[in-house]
Amino acid sequence: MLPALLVMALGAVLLGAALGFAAVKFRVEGDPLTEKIDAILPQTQCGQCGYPGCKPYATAIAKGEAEINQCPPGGDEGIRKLADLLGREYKPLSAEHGVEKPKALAVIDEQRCIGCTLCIQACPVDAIVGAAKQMHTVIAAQCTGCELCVPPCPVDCIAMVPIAEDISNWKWKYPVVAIRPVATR
Amino acid sequence: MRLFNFNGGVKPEPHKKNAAGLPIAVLPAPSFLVIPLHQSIGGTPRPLVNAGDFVLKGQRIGAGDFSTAGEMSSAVHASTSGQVVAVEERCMPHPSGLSALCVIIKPDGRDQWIARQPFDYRHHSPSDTRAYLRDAGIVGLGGAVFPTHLKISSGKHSALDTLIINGAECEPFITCDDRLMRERADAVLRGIGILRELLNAKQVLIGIEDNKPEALAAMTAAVQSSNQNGMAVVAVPTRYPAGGAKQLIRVLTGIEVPHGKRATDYGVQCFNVGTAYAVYEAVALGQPLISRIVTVAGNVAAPRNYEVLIGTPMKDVMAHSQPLDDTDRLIMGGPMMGVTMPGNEVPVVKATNCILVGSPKLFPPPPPEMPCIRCGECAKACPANLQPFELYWFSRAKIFGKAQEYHLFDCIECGCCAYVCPSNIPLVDYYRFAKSEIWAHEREKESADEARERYEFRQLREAREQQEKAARLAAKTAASRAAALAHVAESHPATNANQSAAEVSESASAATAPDQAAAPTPAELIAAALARARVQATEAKNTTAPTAAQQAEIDAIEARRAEIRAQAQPHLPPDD
Amino acid sequence: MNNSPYLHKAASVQSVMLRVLLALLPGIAAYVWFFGAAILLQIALASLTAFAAEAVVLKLRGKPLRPFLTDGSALVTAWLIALSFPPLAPWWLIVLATAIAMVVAKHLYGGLGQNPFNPAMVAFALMIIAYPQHLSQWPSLPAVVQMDFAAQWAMIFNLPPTQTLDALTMATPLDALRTALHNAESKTTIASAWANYPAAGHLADRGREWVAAGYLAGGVWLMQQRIITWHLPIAFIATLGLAAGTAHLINPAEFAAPLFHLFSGGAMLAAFFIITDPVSAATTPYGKLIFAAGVAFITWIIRCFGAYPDGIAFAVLLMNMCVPLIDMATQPRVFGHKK
Amino acid sequence: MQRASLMTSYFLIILGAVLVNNVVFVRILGLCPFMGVSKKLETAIGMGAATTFVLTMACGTSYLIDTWLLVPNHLEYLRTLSFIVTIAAIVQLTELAIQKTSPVLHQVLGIYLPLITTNCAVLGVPLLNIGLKHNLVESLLFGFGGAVGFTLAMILFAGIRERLEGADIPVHFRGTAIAMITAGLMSLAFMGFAGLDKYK
Repeated sequence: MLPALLVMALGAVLLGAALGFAAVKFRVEGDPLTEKIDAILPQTQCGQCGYPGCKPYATAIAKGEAEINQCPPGGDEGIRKLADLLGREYKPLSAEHGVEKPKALAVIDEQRCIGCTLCIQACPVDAIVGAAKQMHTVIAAQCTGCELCVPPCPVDCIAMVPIAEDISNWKWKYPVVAIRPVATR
Repeated sequence: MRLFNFNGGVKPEPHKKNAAGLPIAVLPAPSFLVIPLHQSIGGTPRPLVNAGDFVLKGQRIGAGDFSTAGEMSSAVHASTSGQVVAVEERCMPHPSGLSALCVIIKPDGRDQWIARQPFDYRHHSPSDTRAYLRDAGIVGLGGAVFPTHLKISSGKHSALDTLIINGAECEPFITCDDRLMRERADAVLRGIGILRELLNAKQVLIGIEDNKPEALAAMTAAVQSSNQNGMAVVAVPTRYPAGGAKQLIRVLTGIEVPHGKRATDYGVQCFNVGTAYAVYEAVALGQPLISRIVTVAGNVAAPRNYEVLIGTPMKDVMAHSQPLDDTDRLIMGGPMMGVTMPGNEVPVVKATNCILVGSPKLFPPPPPEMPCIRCGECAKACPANLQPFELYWFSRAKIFGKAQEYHLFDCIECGCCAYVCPSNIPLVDYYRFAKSEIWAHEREKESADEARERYEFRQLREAREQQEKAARLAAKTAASRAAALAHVAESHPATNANQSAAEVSESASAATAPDQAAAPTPAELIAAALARARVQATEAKNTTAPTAAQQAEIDAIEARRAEIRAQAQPHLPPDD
Repeated sequence: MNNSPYLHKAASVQSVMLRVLLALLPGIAAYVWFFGAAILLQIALASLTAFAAEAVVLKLRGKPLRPFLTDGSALVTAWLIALSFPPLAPWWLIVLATAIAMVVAKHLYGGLGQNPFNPAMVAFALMIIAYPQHLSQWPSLPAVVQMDFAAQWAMIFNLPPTQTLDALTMATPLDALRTALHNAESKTTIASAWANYPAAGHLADRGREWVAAGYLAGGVWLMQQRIITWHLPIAFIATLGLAAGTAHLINPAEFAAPLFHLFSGGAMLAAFFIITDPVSAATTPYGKLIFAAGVAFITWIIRCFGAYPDGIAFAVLLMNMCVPLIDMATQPRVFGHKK
Repeated sequence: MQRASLMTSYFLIILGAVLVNNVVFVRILGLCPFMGVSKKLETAIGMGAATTFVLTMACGTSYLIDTWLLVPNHLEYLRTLSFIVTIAAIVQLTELAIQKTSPVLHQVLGIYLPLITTNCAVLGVPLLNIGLKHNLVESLLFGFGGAVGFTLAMILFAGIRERLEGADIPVHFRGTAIAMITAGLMSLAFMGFAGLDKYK
């Protein structure tokens, strides 16, 4: 019995020493993974994931604190990409964080706007211009469609308008597979 | 001369005889012209006219915002004189069937030109020449409508080895370049001469497929009579897509221009014969691009080439060729790369080289799509030497990253793969789908990157504002303390002159004393500052000749000051 | 409404498959000539099973029956299975093999065009491991010649008067040589073993060498028809010939001649019909050369050193596994790109 | 002549471990990482490399522990236990090193990296070594060969799986089901190598 204990103890000491040395030698600083996750997130900064922005959510995913299915704007595809990057199992978008919607832009009804600047303060990407008591306008090209400006507006003059299809953003459709049986009606 | 080869290619039935046999007919102006503002690659020009305006033939009606991003864009012009009826959205000759902004002109029948003046490019700087071509609306007329002024940008600093003029016209049914070369070879050649001078090209090769002997003969004769050195007409083997710019460059020079690279970087540049003709008209005659030659062929009784004003609705053009009864569609371009039009009201644009009238008999719907059996016929036919079945495999499954790894974007959508596919797979449709999805992703990525930047900037700004606010607060606290100190000094005035001021500051200090840390009001700050100034003045007076009593008093004051300072010290911010 | 191109060459999967079947006919004719009509029965059994299995799976998957049953791909698989099995094998063996090929190897992967493994070879490999005794019993030529079709029929369906197969069969030349060489006590050489072999022909097994010649003729016609490219068959034949030839030159006592290898077993069938299955083979020009050379070399290794009489099925499956990597590594240079 | 036959036997050990008795396809060991980390070629190669390192090291150290520590002290009954401890330590070392050098690979390998510890191939091959009475060199070669066989299996499998991602597989067979079937067919193909290492 004694030799067995001795052998195991010896092994434990030696291996422990080796591991301790390695832990010091290979210490990892920073987390390059967060960047990679952040690059996949849609940067709407909408906070629907429960974090105050895309970067904090990315950090939470990297730490393993957050699920990958909490980002409605990123949608199904975003989840798949995250699953791919992290080697995690794909799971459908979590309903409590919202639903995937077609991308929309905030549009301010300029007749009703009272110039309160509340939406300007709410916009995470500074896409609304205007000054106090002056009418505000959304810079369409910079609006991420996060909807954060909608609730603060005291006169409800901000509407989310889905982006219309025009020739510059028109997409070729998936070819219809003629091989499937035609559905009987 | 040694010709080079490109991989693959196909030899579909040419169907060119009938239309090529008749001379070009010039069509009169229709009852309405619909001129889209966006007719070239690049940004959309903004309209320069309003409804109700009268315009002359050749008058500029749309121009890009050239000061900024509009450099890519090209101008559009009124094709005839008349009244602008409306500037509104109209259905575009585009597979989407979507609308875009068009200028609708009701011709007045007078066909009155603007003042036309030849452009002496020899006495203008290259940038002026480019601006002239841009304003004349010259774009590539082979179908890609790439603005011509952007292709001559290398200009005079570096000489070009080879200027290639594309008269190959490899697509079935299309004969507009063939007729142009046969009938207007001299004008085309003068256009080529202008392009050659602008580009400073050492040699010019005019590539024409060998199934157009008349065009070859006409161009050869024109070249001989022009006495230009280093210019040759070359018959290239008839094989689709020999008329693709990259393929023609490869056939004539052996140079392969990769996707996304400029041909000039490889010492070559390629223009269509129609473009050369348009350059001639613009430079030598002062006429902007307002018409082009269009082949009407396919399911029509009398296929023919017409010179058509830009903006003429397609139905007016095809009516001259008498479409047959079973016509079911209109195709802009040829049968290999053309696009089905959303209707026959759409106008002829600068890209319209052919109006192909289709019928179920002429272009029968392909048999049902079968799965790909990886037979490799498509790879044998692909002129870009791609593996189309791999691109299909990944595009179909929406694995776009892999499709890009297999060089999806080197695909020129020539249609050879789908033409030979024994499984009748609409391969090109899958590539178009994958490409537009990838582009959409890239747009999203770009806007996401921009949003990230702006979000980070905002956070930085908020942090800075907070810091500044804290700093301001600290400064104010310090100021109020200074004021408090000042008033302590003043509470023991040295002279009577300070009495009233001291009283003022005393009352002020009474107000501030209970809460020293609180920010003082502006009025208090001003009062304190005044008091400080007075104290300084008195101190200055005192120091010149202080009496013993005064000195004692000053010492006492200094001592009390020191005491107060000592008391106040712990409360002061460290940077004070 | 479809999009461009609006023109299509008249070509179809069906015509490709039918021409492959046509090209098999010379070999089948030689087969019938030497070994009787039993093979036709096996081909019929395999074809029927293939159609039935395909129809059932298509039905289950909710796919249309007509285009897939008429495309001819099931027939090609069925014929290849029948031709690679012993002609007097019991009926259930061929039925089971064909059903497995169609259902497991083909349709579980999504059907036509999607299977990474050659279905016929999956069936063969599975059967030779599960029923080695049935797949190693090839009828000897002298015995078969004496049998009429009724006897062959009875044999396949195991009807009375039941004959024991052992009486009719003998080892194939590949087997005979291996057994002789592995028998450590008798100091046999290839030459002496071959001299004792009762059905020795000009190059290989009498009769079967002519079947192989028939396959060769059909294969050459396929190449002329541009159904298959030269890469696969030529690389296969060259590699097998080279490997066997080199070994034969070094040690003729233990290694058989290259022509013997090429005309024995399923070599010719493999060269023109099995490894040329485009779905499971490599597709790039260089990839095809590597693929075919790999199959040939592994075949030769297994024939000379392994435990199975013929290594073609295993070699094909092993190289099928490598196809994605081969294709990835041998992508041709894209227009305008540097390699 | 002595040397030549030694080389032959070494060659046959490696050949046997890589092909004939492939760890995954013939011995059916290490299926957890084989199924789990073979979705992408890149991670399969990473996993293969990590396992190769660990397995070779494990074979060497376990041989030394067995010959110098366990057998002299008649502690053979501690074999499995001590081997597992050793392997666990080697895996930890590898993990730390990978985390430092390739964080993405580390993240992608995820749980499978520490799971090399419980990869039965990593324990199985050292135990087989003892059973086959290999000496140190043979143990190392056998371990290396087994690991190369594992890596080979991983890479081939990943290649096929990447392609299968685009296939129109029946819904019920997508994912692990078809992967298992594929693994079975690959195993079938590897049976063709039977007998190669017995050839004299």
